Amino acid sequence: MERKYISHNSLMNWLTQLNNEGNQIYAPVAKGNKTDYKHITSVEEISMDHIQTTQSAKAVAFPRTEKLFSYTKKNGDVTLQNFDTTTIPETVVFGIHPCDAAGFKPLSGIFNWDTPDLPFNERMKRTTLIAVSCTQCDEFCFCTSVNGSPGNTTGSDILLTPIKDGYLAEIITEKGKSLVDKHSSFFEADPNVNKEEYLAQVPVQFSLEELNKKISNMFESPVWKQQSERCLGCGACAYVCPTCACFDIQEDAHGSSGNRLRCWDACGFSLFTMHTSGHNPREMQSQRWRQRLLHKFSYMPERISVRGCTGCGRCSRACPVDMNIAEHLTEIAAL
Amino acid sequence: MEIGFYPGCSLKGTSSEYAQSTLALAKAFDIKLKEITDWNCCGATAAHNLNHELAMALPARVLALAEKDGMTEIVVPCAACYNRLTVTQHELNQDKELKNKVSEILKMPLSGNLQILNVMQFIDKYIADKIEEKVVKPFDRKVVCYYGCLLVRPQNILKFDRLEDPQSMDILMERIGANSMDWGYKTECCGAGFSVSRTDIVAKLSGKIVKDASDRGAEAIIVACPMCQSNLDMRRPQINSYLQMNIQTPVMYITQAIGLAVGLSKEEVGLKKLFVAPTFA
Amino acid sequence: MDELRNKAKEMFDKGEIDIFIGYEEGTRNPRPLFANNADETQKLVFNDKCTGNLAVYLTRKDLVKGKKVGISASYYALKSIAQLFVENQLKEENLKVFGLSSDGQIRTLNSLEEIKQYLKDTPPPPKVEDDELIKQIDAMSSAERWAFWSDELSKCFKCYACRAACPMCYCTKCIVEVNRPQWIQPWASTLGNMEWQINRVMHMAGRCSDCGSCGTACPIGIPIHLLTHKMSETVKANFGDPNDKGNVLSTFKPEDKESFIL
Amino acid sequence: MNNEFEPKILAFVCNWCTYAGADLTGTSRIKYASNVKIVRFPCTGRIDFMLLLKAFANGSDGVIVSGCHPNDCHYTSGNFHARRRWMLFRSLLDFMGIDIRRIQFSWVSAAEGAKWADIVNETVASIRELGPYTEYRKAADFLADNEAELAKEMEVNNG
Amino acid sequence: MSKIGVFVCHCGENISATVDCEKVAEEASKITGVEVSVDYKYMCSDPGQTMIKEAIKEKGLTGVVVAACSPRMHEPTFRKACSEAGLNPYMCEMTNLREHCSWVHEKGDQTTEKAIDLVRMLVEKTKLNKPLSSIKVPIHKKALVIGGGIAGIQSSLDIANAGHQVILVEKDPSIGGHMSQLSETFPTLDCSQCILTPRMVEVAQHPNITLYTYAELEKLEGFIGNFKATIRLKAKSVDPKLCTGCGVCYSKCPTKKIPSEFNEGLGLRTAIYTPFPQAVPNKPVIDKTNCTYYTKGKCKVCQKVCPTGAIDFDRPDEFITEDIGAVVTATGFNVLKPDFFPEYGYGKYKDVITGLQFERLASASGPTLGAIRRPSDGTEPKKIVFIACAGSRDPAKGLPYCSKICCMYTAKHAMLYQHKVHDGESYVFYMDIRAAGKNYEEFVRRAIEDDGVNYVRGRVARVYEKDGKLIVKGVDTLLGGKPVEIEADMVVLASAGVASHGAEELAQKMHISYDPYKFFAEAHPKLKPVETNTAGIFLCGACQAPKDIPETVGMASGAAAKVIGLFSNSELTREPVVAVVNRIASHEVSTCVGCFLCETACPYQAIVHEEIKNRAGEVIKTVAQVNPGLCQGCGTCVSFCRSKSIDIQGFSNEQMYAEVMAVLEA
Repeated sequence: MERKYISHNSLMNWLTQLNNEGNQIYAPVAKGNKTDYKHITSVEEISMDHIQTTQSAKAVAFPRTEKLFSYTKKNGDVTLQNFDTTTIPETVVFGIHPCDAAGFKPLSGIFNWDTPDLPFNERMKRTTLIAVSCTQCDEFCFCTSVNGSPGNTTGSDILLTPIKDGYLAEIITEKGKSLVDKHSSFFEADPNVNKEEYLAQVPVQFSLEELNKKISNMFESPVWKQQSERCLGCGACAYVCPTCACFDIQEDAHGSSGNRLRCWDACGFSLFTMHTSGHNPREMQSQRWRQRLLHKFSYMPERISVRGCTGCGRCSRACPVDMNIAEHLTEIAAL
Repeated sequence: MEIGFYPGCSLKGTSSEYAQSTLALAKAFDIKLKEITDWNCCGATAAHNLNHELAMALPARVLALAEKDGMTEIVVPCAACYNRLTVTQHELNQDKELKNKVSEILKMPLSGNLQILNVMQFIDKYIADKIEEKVVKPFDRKVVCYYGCLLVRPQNILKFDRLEDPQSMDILMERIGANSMDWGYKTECCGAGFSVSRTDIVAKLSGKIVKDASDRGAEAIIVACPMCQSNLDMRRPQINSYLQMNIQTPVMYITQAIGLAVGLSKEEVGLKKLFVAPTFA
Repeated sequence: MDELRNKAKEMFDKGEIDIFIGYEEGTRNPRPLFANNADETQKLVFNDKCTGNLAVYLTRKDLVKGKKVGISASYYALKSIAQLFVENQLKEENLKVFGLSSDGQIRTLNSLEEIKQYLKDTPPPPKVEDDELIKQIDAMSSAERWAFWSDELSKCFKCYACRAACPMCYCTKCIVEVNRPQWIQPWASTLGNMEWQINRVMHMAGRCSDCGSCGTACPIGIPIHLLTHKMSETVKANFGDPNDKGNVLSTFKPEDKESFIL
Repeated sequence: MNNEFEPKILAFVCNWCTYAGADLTGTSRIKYASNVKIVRFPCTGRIDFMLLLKAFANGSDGVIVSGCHPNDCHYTSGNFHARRRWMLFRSLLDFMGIDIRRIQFSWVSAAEGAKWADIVNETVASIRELGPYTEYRKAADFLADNEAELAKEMEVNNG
Repeated sequence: MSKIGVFVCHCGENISATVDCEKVAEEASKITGVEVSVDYKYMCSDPGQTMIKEAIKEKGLTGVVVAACSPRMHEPTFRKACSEAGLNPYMCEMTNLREHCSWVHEKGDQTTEKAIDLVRMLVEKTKLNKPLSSIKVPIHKKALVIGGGIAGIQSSLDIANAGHQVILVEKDPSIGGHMSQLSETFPTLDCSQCILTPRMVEVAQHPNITLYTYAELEKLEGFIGNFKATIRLKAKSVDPKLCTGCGVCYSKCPTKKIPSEFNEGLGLRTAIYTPFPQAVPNKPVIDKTNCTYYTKGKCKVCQKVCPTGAIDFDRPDEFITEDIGAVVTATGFNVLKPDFFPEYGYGKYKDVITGLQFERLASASGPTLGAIRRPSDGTEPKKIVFIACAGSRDPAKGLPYCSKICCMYTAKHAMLYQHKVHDGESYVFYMDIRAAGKNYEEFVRRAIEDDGVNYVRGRVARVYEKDGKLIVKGVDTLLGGKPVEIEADMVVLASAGVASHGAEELAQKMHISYDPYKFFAEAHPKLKPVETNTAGIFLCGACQAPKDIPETVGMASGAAAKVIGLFSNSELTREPVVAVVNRIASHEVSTCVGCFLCETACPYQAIVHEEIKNRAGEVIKTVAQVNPGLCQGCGTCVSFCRSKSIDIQGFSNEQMYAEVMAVLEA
């Protein structure tokens, strides 16, 4: 892994350059008291004062609504227009935090679990992630409890850590390297700093080991019901989560033509598992809450060897009734 | 207590005794009637025949001024003024567009929430409760109450008293000791519209009223409208010459009658201003 | 605070309730608490920061079915509770309600009648900020309003937190889940999002307590509570306060006044 | 062929008054613009507000809603319910910037054949003036065809 | 997969003159799901219908769209044709190419395009049609008639004579109503009681009529053919089974000074009384509010004198419940309350009376035995004024309507007066004389020309007393608005007819609508004058609006005919266009959450509560259910339901949605 230095000005110029070369740049933009990723046209729009964006960056590769194919019917024949990969633009995502970048790994695990998912993989192929280490955190952050850290490099193509007037740049992947190499003039030599000194201190809230030990065997535990009592059953947590990948397939039909759409769905919804027969295997909110936690902390590690949580804390912040996930996990780990 | 007061032109001129007695009566019951600042003509009789917006704007200005003065309630003794102000407020509240337009013309805001009281309503609300205990000189006379046309019409808007057989004055007069008699001319026309232009018609119309009152032995005709009063009182010589009689039944404002009953002096209620002087007071 | 804890505890001790729905201290703000026994009532708090509308839990069968329920309710929650009674969703004998007066006193409301009386006597908390925003939007041109709302609503990703947080959204199958016909596009997209909000607000007409929980719940911060607030104001301006029977759209007056029907 | 914009208008009418009124327009041979297509409902009370939006989303430039005059409803009160619904719906749409000039509400009785023709002609004229309702359609045409559109959507998605 | 047949009609040239019907048929054939599409000169003709029937059979059509004239004209025709060919009639729809297209547009491509669109819309709708079967409702063949005036009597007799059971409920102690109070009747001047009493007796003796007097409807539940009526039998305090009607009781009753209702207060009665000598049933009741025993606890004179021991002071009100198939409402009217006319001095001056009081004065059975006398001093009035429209046609007083009968009875009164007081002078103040009816105008002319009644066209402003005379101040508009003053001895007010007391309450009990004046509303002002908006409840007589005897009797027979018609079938068949609450297998068997706001929206009370139970019999949830007998299919509930749990057959959500969306495909 290569280490370099880039000053703030150079960084902005570099991004401008990338934009001019036809890359789509997504970066955090503040509006009101919320900050979220936005397709920017000028680096002026970028804002890095936030602790966490409201949403994760997963929509870059897994849009909330995506057309998989379209069709036309004529005189009894059906013509299909397949997903067109050629129109996907080269994309650079700037300013995601390590916990967000780490989320692309479980996402990728899910989308390649059985049949590789063409739209997801094609979008990932064309996307470069330039992450920025965290220098601040809040009470919802718990990356350190799930083996992450404010300076974790997993998932990022390039990780920038703010130091003095510029950044320590860690070039992690080939994709990152080629982006840097193309514009090497913006970069300077390794500043030789201790990265840890510049990072936020995120306290460890629970023992992952204890959690892992317990969670797989507590399907029948009464804790789910007790924890989920106040859960309202909305999809806010899933939609802001960097690793949640559930989707629904919908038909956008217009008479004799139409589109097949993939759109976000959430296991918290009561109808998520509703059968046509009327039977619902996850009838109660407690069952859906259990599903959410077990999926992330038991099923995913078992099946695709990756945990479905990066400790970003977005779900806790987004929850209308303060379903603080770290608090709940702590409770389970301490059982 | 302080309540708004709109005298209108009559009470400042021909019927100043109506104003005088109303104010004196209020004062006797510890109520201050405060004149609306910079009030103007209510537009009665003429305006609504000429221009609807003007007919609305004139009274609306009065209402707006009262609101500006911080008043929530105003007393309007003149029946014509009372009629115009009430009808205007009602109509503007019904038609928001017109209300906005008028408000724009006036360049003044207009909420339309003013309580507009005529003298009977005012007395009912603030005085009636204490009236019996305050009566020192019962008005033990045979009287007829004459309501005229404007006080109760249009009934669906004014919502005051019964249209064809109003009772409010009769009830008040009975309460101060009078014998208020049944008669036939309570709401007949006095000819007010012709009070200047065709006094012969006034004499004829008012004549019938005065004659029936006199026939029944009334010692006074009680009124609550300056036009009624002046037609029945000031025009008495013409009436008498038309009737070929000499009827000397006085025409008193109800505020004068009540005023006397609660112990106000003749001067305080302006009795002197009546053309046909009451013999009993 | 002790007062509420004591009252709730007493009710448990006397067997008057099986569950108490209240607030406890949360990560940043108070959050819902379900006390199932006398001990758990000692976590209860009730103050002016307790703004979430707890009435939303009263229609949650898995929580309250067959139970006698105590609840601490904000002004708006009381309004919701009154409406839920109108809509046959609550049984009077199963509910004990506590309200917080403006002076911080806790009031016991023993019957629907008392709740209604309380609501009649108590002016709704002012909504200065919302009223100001609505005034700004009203002042816009139609095209500006369209731009504003289509921009705001284009952000919606349809997590339905607005629906979940609303006490009046207790349908087991929401119209967005009806697919024969597909009234509303179920995927997130500008128009589908607008259609969803239009439906939500129309369904709230005359039922909404105007608590604003929908807007507070929105993780993206779309000011959808302005829509319901505006609707509440419109309903009030046109039809006055609701009566006991039915709601504003299920009843009518022959003299209802409009100016747009030719 | 002239190039003048021909608005597409749907009319939602009740069976008992306006549908019959439009029948009378026909039997009286009164001519009106052919831009309007009538959808028959049992009663104005039956007309779902969503159908109005669907009409716009699917290419209508205007909508006429018409039923029995107050007190004349075949079902005694359907039109009263409808009137309340339209009062609130209309003000909500206006608040959201949806062009309410494109929705014409009217009461047309079975005897008002001429009024029906007038309503149609006036509505067609005013919608022609307003032009096609592209704003609404554009919002409806999400994911129309290409990746650029999706990118735009993603942008607002994340904005 | 749908197989739709499209049949485009030329209607001679009515459609084809402006619409290219061949092109319409051709374009329609391209629509997915259309199996056959043809055009023909006259679809409604026999060969046209045969074409449709054959296509159904040969092609196995699942739906038919006939593009022709208005469905309001020929929908039944084509549905019947489909039915004959074995297709469910409700799978057939019509689209209106004639009234809504060819007749209102010029010939041209645009018109043809529109026709194609109209067909497409209906094809898309028809694809979603479902076979429906008409609704059958059983009928209880027993009628309830409310009100025992001439309307109720006539209706009861007609229904009973057709062989059906009738329950007649009258709130007073006797049937007879207002007609029994009248002296003579216009325009023939025959005696009212002479023609009425035989009918009253017939009612009492009819084997098919059960008469409940002194009784009122307490509650009415159910729907057409299946009502359940609860009737309150007010305690008469006299056992009708024991009472022989001898009359000793009321001759001995010490409380004698009660104003008689029957005589409109001009005569007196006792506390135990029969309202009038010819009463049916002719058995007394005790008026509890005036009886000394009930008010002061002692007396019981009647009990002592009764030879059969029929007096029973302690009997409470009883309630009976009857299953009823139809209801005839014949509750009649009242005259305006006296205090309505302060300006006419009614109530203040004894000699100002109402028309109904004049009837009692003029009646041979009345308090003066038919002599016209002033109530004040018993003298014969020599000058009498009749004021027509006393209250009627007076928007300022809130009664803008015409009471219809006053012109005629006022003429009758003036005539009777002149016949009885030969040297008397009579005046009638009127606005217009409305004498439209057989021999009516002639009757009025007789009053004016033969009997010398002075008709003055103008209103009376005021009546007041002076020197023992009633001064009537009015105006004669035919003399240019000249004021008129008449010194009269008596004034008779033709008081407006108003809805009977309690009409509103009764209407609410029966769920029928009423107008702003509380008169019951007919279902259609022209074509359904005796029906109400609630199926199975009919109207007759003055409860609908003031009307005279012949009209009342005609309407009563009309209502009876409707009941008899209804009872001629054992089941009732109704169009299946009704609302249905879904009970699909999900969400505990219905998506309805039971908010019951639809219940308050439904104009027909067709929404009932249904409890869904599990196998153990426990109630899982309570949901709405539509009573198809009551639902009239307006669909207000459908568009109102938030979760779309209620839908209407024939105009379902899917159908209407498809129809709207179909336009897009153009």
